[in-house]
Amino acid sequence: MIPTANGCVAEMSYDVRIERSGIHAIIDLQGEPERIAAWAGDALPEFPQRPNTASCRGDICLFWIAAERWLLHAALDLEAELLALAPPQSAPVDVSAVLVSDTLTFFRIEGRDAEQIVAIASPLDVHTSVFGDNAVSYTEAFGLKALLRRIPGGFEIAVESSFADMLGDYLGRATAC
Amino acid sequence: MLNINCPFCGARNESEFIHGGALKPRRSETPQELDDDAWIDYLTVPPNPIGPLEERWWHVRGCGKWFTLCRDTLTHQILQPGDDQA
Amino acid sequence: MQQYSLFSLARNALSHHRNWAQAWRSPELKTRYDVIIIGAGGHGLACAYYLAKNHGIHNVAVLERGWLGGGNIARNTVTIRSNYMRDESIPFYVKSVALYEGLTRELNYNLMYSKRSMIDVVQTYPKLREIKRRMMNGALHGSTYQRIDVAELRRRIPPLTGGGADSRLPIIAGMVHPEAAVCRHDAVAWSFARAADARGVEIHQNTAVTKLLREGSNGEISGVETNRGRINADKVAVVVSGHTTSITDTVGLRLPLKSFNLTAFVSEPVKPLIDVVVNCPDIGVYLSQSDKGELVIGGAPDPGQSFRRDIKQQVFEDTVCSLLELFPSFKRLKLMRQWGGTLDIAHDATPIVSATDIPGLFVSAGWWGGFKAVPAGGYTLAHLIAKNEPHPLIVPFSLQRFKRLEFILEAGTTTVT
Amino acid sequence: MSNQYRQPDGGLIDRSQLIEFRFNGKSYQGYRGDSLAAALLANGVCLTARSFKYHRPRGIIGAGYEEPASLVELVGDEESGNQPITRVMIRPGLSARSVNCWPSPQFDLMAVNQLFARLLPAAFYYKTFKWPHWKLYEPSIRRAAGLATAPARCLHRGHYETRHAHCDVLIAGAGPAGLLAALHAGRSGARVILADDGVEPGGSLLNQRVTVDNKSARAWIDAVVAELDALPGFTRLAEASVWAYREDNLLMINQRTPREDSIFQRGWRVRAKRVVIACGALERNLVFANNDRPGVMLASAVQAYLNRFAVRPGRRAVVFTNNSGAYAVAADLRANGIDVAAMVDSRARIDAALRDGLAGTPLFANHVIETTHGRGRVNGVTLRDNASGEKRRLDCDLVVVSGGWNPNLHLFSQARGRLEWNAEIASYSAAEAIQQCLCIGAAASHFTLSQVFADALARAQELLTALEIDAPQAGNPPQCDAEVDYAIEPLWHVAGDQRLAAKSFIDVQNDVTLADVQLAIREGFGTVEHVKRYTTAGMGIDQGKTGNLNVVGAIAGATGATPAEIGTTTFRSPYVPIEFGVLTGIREESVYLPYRHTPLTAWHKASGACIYEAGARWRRPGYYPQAGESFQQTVNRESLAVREGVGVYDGAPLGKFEIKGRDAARFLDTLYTNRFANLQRGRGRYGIMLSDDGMILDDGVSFKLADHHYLMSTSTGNADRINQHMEFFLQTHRPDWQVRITTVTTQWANATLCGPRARELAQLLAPGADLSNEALPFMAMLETEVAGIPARICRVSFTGELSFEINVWSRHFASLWERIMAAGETFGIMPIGSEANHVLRVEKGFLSLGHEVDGTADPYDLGLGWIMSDKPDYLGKRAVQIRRAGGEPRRELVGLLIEDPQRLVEESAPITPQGRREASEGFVSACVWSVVQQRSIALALLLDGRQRIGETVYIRMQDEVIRAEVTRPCFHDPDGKRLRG
Repeated sequence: MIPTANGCVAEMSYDVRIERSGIHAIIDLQGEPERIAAWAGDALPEFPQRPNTASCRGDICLFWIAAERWLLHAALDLEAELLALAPPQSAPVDVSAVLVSDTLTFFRIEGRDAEQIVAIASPLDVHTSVFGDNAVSYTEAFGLKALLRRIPGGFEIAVESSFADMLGDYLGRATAC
Repeated sequence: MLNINCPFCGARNESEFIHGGALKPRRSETPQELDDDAWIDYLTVPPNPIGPLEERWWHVRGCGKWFTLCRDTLTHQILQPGDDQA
Repeated sequence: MQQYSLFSLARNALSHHRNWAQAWRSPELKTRYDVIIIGAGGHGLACAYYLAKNHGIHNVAVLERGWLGGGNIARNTVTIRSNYMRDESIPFYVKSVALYEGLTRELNYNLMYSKRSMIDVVQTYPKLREIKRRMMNGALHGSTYQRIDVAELRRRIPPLTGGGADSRLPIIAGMVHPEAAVCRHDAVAWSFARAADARGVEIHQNTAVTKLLREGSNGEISGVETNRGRINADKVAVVVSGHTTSITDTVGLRLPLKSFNLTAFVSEPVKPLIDVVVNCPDIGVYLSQSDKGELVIGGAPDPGQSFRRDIKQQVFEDTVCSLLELFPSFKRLKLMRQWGGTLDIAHDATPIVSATDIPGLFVSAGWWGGFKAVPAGGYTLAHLIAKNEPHPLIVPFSLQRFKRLEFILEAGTTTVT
Repeated sequence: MSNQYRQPDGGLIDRSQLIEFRFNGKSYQGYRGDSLAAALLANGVCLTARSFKYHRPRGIIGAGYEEPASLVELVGDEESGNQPITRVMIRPGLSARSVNCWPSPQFDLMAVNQLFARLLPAAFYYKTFKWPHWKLYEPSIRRAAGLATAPARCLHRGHYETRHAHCDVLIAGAGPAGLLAALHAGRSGARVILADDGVEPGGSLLNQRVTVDNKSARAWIDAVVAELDALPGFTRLAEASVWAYREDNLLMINQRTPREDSIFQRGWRVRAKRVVIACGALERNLVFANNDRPGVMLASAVQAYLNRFAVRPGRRAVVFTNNSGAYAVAADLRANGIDVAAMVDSRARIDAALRDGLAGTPLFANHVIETTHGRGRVNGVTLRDNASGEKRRLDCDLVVVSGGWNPNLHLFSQARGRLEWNAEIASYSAAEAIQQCLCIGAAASHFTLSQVFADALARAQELLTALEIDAPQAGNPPQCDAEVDYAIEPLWHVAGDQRLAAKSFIDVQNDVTLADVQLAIREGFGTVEHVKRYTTAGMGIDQGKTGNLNVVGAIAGATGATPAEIGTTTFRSPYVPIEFGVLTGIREESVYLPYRHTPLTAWHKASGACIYEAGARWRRPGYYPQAGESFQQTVNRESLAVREGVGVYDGAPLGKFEIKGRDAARFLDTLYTNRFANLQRGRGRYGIMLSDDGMILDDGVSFKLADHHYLMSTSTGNADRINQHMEFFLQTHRPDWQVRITTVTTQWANATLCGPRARELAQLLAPGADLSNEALPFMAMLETEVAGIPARICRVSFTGELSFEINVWSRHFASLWERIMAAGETFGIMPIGSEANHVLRVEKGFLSLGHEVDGTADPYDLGLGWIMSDKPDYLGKRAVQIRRAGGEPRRELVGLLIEDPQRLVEESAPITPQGRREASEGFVSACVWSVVQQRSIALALLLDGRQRIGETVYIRMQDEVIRAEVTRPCFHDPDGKRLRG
C-alpha cells in the first residue's frame, strides 16, 4: 500500500515492495587499473571482468561503471572500513579516490513485478539475458541519471541525493491505485 | 529516440545521452597563431551535410564517455557505432 | 489577375466552376533572367513579388526543387508576432506584422488573417524579467505587451486549469501581446505566387538547383545549374530555409548555419476552445486553435542536426507533458497528426539576410519561426537585391557580424529552462 | 422491436449477454461483442451522421478504424470525441451521440448548407469572406467546423502509464499472417510481442466464412492463440494500436484496455530487433455520384457485419466492384438470405470461376453505377453500360462497393520504407525498407488466404535466420479453401458531368468531391500535395484511408500522369488518433519536471520561507517573511542582519567538483581567464570561465586542496553545464591530459555565516579552531570541526561582508544548521534568502548571471579587465580579442542612482538617448532598495558607461521617462575592507 500524490490509498496495481534505503558507503575510484591496484589493489575486491558488472568480497563490492572508473560500495556502517581500504588522502596523483557516500540515495524494488516497475522507470533492457545477476549500471530513470543494480528478488536504484524525494514520488505514482 | 552504441556500455537509449554537436578538429594549442578568419570559421561554421555526419555524443546518464559516431542526417541511421577516437 | 470575391464565386457557380483561371502559369524555362530566386517558399515568393512590385524587376525566375509552398511555409504553426527582445530585431518584426495585416486586401486572397493576440504564460521570475524586457524594449519600437494577473489569464484561456499555486511550476503572470495573429499558411505562399506570377515572375516547380555558377575575375555569380539545364542571371538569391548550406556549399561559401528539425502536431478537431495564441516559454510549448478546430501545438527543436522532417519521440513527449500540465483536460483529447520541418539556425540564433563574399549572391537564412517574417523578409531581401545595399531593417542581419564575432543572440521562439 | 436485422444464429457475438446502450438519446439493445455500428445496424439504424461541410445524411460505410463517415462522441465517464462508430464496442451504460449535427442526424439545421453547395467548391474560402475583414466571419466558421466537443473532465478512474519494452520481434497485426508468424517465431524461443488493434485476435479471419486446416477460422485462431499465450517470452497486446514507427526500431503502442484496473490506458515504447508489419490491407471506396448515401457500404464491411456480427445490413443488395474480391461477399450475402439484385463489375472480361460462383445473380460486366437514389437511405441505383452508355435503374437498399485493396503500409512508410507502384494490384507496394522491418501477408500485397499463410511462414523463417535464432522446421502453411486469384482493373471514378462529379465523394469525411479535385487541378494545384492542401482531401481524422488512392487516380485522370509519377503524400504518425494522456503516463503534477531538495528544504518550508525555482531544478528560499511584514520589509530585515549582525544561508546547491591529476592546474588555467597554477595550497581564487567564442559561461571560486588537487565551485544553475563543458574539453580536445573530475555537489553542503559578527559566531561553534584573519584570511580554507562535525571552513563572500562558509557532509547538514541557529540566537541571526542575497550583491556590484551577464557582455565590459590574464591562451581569449579589435564603444557596467531615491525601477528597463522612443543605449540590470544607502540603487549596462560617470541618463519606461545619475558600480565598502576584515 502506497499513498499516491492525490492522497488516495488503495491496493497497489503491482506486486512489489519499495523501500528507500538511504545512503550507502561509496568511494569513487578513477585511474588506470594498474595504478589503483598498485595503491590499494589487494585490499579491494578483484576488478570485474565485464563492463557494468560488480565483483564482491564479502559485503564490499566494486562496481565497474565506466572506463577507468569504479565505485567501491558497501553498507553505510562499513564506511570506515571502506576508507581504510582506499584512503582518499593517500591516493597517488594519478589515482582519484573521492568519498561520495552522500551523493547517492538508494531505493529497493523487490517482488514479482519489480521488473515491470523498472520498465516504467527506465529504457534499459533488464532481461536476465542482458542484465544478469551481477549487473550494475548507470542508466536513465524517470529522466534522471540513476544507478541500477540487480539484487536477489529485485533491483536497487539510486539517484543523486537531491532528487531522492522526486524518485520516491515517482515510484509511488508508478505503483499507485 | 535513437539506440546509440556507447563504446563502454553498448547499445543504450538516446535518453541516456546528450548530443555534443558535429565533430570539430582538436582545438589548436595556439589559436593566437591562426589568422582571424580561420579562427572565426573554426568557432562558428559547423559541417552541415545532408547525409553522413560525424558527431559527438556524451553518455551523461551512463558512463560519462564522450565519443564520436557517424549518423545520416537525412535518415538518422547510425552508420558507424561509437568509437574512442575523439 | 482574376478577381476573387463572393460575386466571382457566384458567377462561376453557374458554370459549375469550369472557368476559374490558373492561379499561376507554367511558363517555358528561359536561359536568362535578371534575378533567380532559389526556393518557392514563403520568403522566396514574397521576395519575387516585391521585386516586381516595388522595384520594377519582373524578369525573375523562382526555382523550386519540389512543389511551390512545400517548405517550412507548409509545415509551421502559423504564429505571427513582433514581441522580440533586441533593438536589432523588433523593428523588423513590427514591419512584418504591419505588412501581413494588409496582405489579404493587397493580394486579393483571403489569408484568414486572424489577429487573436498571444498570451505568454509566465511561470518563473527570470522569465518574467526577460519578457518585461521584451515589453519595455518593444514599446520603443511600437510592439506592445500588457501584463495581466493570473485570474484574468485564466478567464481568457478557459481550459488553462493547471499551474495552480501548489503545482510544480505555478503561474505567476500573463503577458499579452495584442498584435499577435494566426493565418492560413498555405494561402500565404499561394497568394504571393499568384500575385508575383501576375506581375510577370516565372515560377518553375520541379526545378532543382544542383550548383551555383561563378565567372569573371572576382568570381561573381553567373547563374545556376539545374536538373533542367543551365540558367543564367547576374543576381541569385538562396532562400531555401533549412537547406541553405547544401546550395552554398557548391561554391564553397561557408555559412555559420546548422540545420535542425522542429516538429509540430495537431489534435483532433473540436469545437472552439481557445481564442488566443498561448505561449508557455518556461516549459516550451505554444498552441492555438485552427479554424478547422484542431489545436496546433509546437515545442522545442530536436537535439542534433537533422534534415529528416520527422518526430523525435522524447522531444514530442516533453512538449505534450508541458501541454497537459497546464491543460489537464487535454489528456483525453487525441493526437491526430504530427510532422517535422527543417530549419537552419545561425550561430547566434538570429536570421541572416545578407549579401555574401560572392558578388551577386544573396542569402536569406537562419529563420527560426520564419513564418512571421515572410512579408518583411521578402520585402527587405528584394530591396537588397535591387539596390545592392541592405534595407535599414536588415543591417543587423548581415553576415558581417560574424567577421567581428558580434552576436545578436535573439532567441527565436520559446526558450526552455 | 429490437435487433430485427439480426440473424437468428451465427456470428461471433455472445448472445447470452444482452447489452443496453444509448445513441443520440434513444435506448437500444445489442450483444456483447457488438461494435456500436453493428448494434445499430442490427436495430435498423442507418442514418448515423451528418457530413462535415454540406451536412449531407451519412450512414456506416466501413467496419473498422477506416470508417470515414460516422463519428461519434461518447458521453459520461468515458467522455471522448470523434470516435469512428465502428471502433466503439458496446458495453452497459454506453452513451454516444453523432458529432457535428444539431439537433440530430435525422433533422440537422445546418443541412441548409446543401442549398449553397454550388457556392462552396474546394477552397472557396480563399476567394471570399475578405470584406470587410475575415474576423467578421471567423467565429461562425469556427463554430460550424470542429466536429466533436472537447472532453471537459479528467480521468474518472486510474491513471495513464507508459513503459519501455524490448524484444526480438514485434509483430503489428494479429490477422492470419501475424498469428502464423508469431507462432513460428514464438516456438523458436524468440522474445516476441504481438500487438493488434482489435478486441479479439484474428483480423480479417473473423469476418470471413472460411475454414483453416479443416476447422472454422475461429477454432484455428483460438488454437494458435492458446499455444502462443503459453509460450515464455511471448507478449500479446489486444486493443493495442501500433501508432508510430520511430528511429532505430522504436515503436509506439497504445494499449487501450490494460488488465490492471488502476491503469486507464498504457503506452508502450518497444525497441525491437525486427519489426513485422502484418497490418493487412484496406479496401478502397468507389467514386460515383451520391456514393455517400446511407446504405452504401464497403464490401469488406458487409462481410464483417454478416459473418462476425450476424447482422443483415440490408434486404436487397447491388454489388459494385472493379476486382474479384467482392464476389465472395456476394456469396456471403446470398448465404445470409439477402437478395443480390445485381453484380456490377466495371471490368469487361470476368474470370470464368467468378461467373460460375454467381449462382444465378445477374452479372452486369463492363457496367458502372452512375448514381444512387433515395432520401436518406438509398432505395435504388442507376447502372450505365460502359459500351452502349445505356442506363437502367435497379431498386435496392444496400449498395456494396469494392474499389480494390491497398496494402496497409502506413507503418512501413513511417519507417522511411520506399513505396512503389504495383500495376498488378493497382496500388502501392512496399519496396526497400530502411529500418529493420518487413511486411507480410496482405500488407505485402498477398490477397488470398493461401498466399498470405505461405508468405507469412516463409518470411518469418527468413527473419529468424537473420536474427541467428535457430527455429524448428517451418513445415507447411495451414490448409485453406479453394480461392480465385485476386485480379483488378482500376476504376478511379465513374465518368460523369459536373453535376455528378460534384456529388461524387472522394474524401467522404471532409466532403471532398471529384469536382473539387478537378477544380484544384484546373487552378494549377496539380501535385498530390497541392490537391490535398487545396481540397483538404485526406486531412481528416481517418487520414483518408479509404479515399487517398482515388485522389491519386483522379489526378492521373485529369493530368495524364501515371500514379507511379504522382506518388503518395507522406504517411504521418499517429496511425490512429491517440489520447495525449497516454504519451506522458505518470509524468504529471509534482513530478512533471524534476525537483531537487537540500537537507534543509523541509526546514525552510517549516520556517515559512517563500520557495521558488532557482535554476537546475533546485527550489530555494527567496525570503522568510515574518508576521505582518511586507515583502520589502522582509528583504530589508534580512539584508540589514548581514550588514549589521550576522545572517546565514543554505548554500548546499552550489555546484562542486573535485579535480585531480598531473594536469589539473593547467586544466584550470585553460578554463578560467585568470591564473590558478600559482595558487597556494589551502587558498582559493575567484575566476571567470568563457566559452571559446567569448561568452561568459560561469564564475566561481576554486580552492587548492593539495598538489594537483582542486575543489571547484560553480554557480548553482550552471553546475551541469560546466561539468559537460569540462568533460567535453578534456575527453575530446585534451584526452592526453591527466585530469579526473568527480562531482561532489551533494556530498558537501554549506551554511554561510555572513556579517560583522560572523567570526564571533563561527568561533563559538568551532572553539578549537583559530579563525583569526591571520590564520584564516580571505580566500583561505581550514579543515576543522564545527559543532563537533568534521568541516571545511572557507573564507569566501558573495555579500561583501565577513563570511565563513562552513562545509560539511550532507548527512550532517541539518544538525549543523540547527546548532548554528541555536548558537546564533544571541546574535540575532537571520536565515536569509536569495532576495536579500540579491540586494547585498547589488550593493557591492557583484555580478549575477542572467542580470548583468546577459550573453553579450564580456569581462572587460563588466569592469573585470584585471581577470583577463596575460596567459598565452585560455578558452575564449582569442574570441574576445577579435570582438574588441574594432574598438567600437561597448555597453559597460555602471551604477545608477535614480533621481527619486524612493523610486525602484523595473529590472531590464531600457535606457535611451534623452529618453526618446528609439533603440536603447543600455538597460537597468538590477534595481533594489539599499539598506546601507537607504535609497534605491541600480546597476546598468550602458554604452561607454565608464566614460559617463556623473552624467544623467534616461530610463525609458512605457509611459514615462526616469532620470538617473551614472555612478561607479559599487555602493558599499568599495575597497573591500569588510569582507577581508
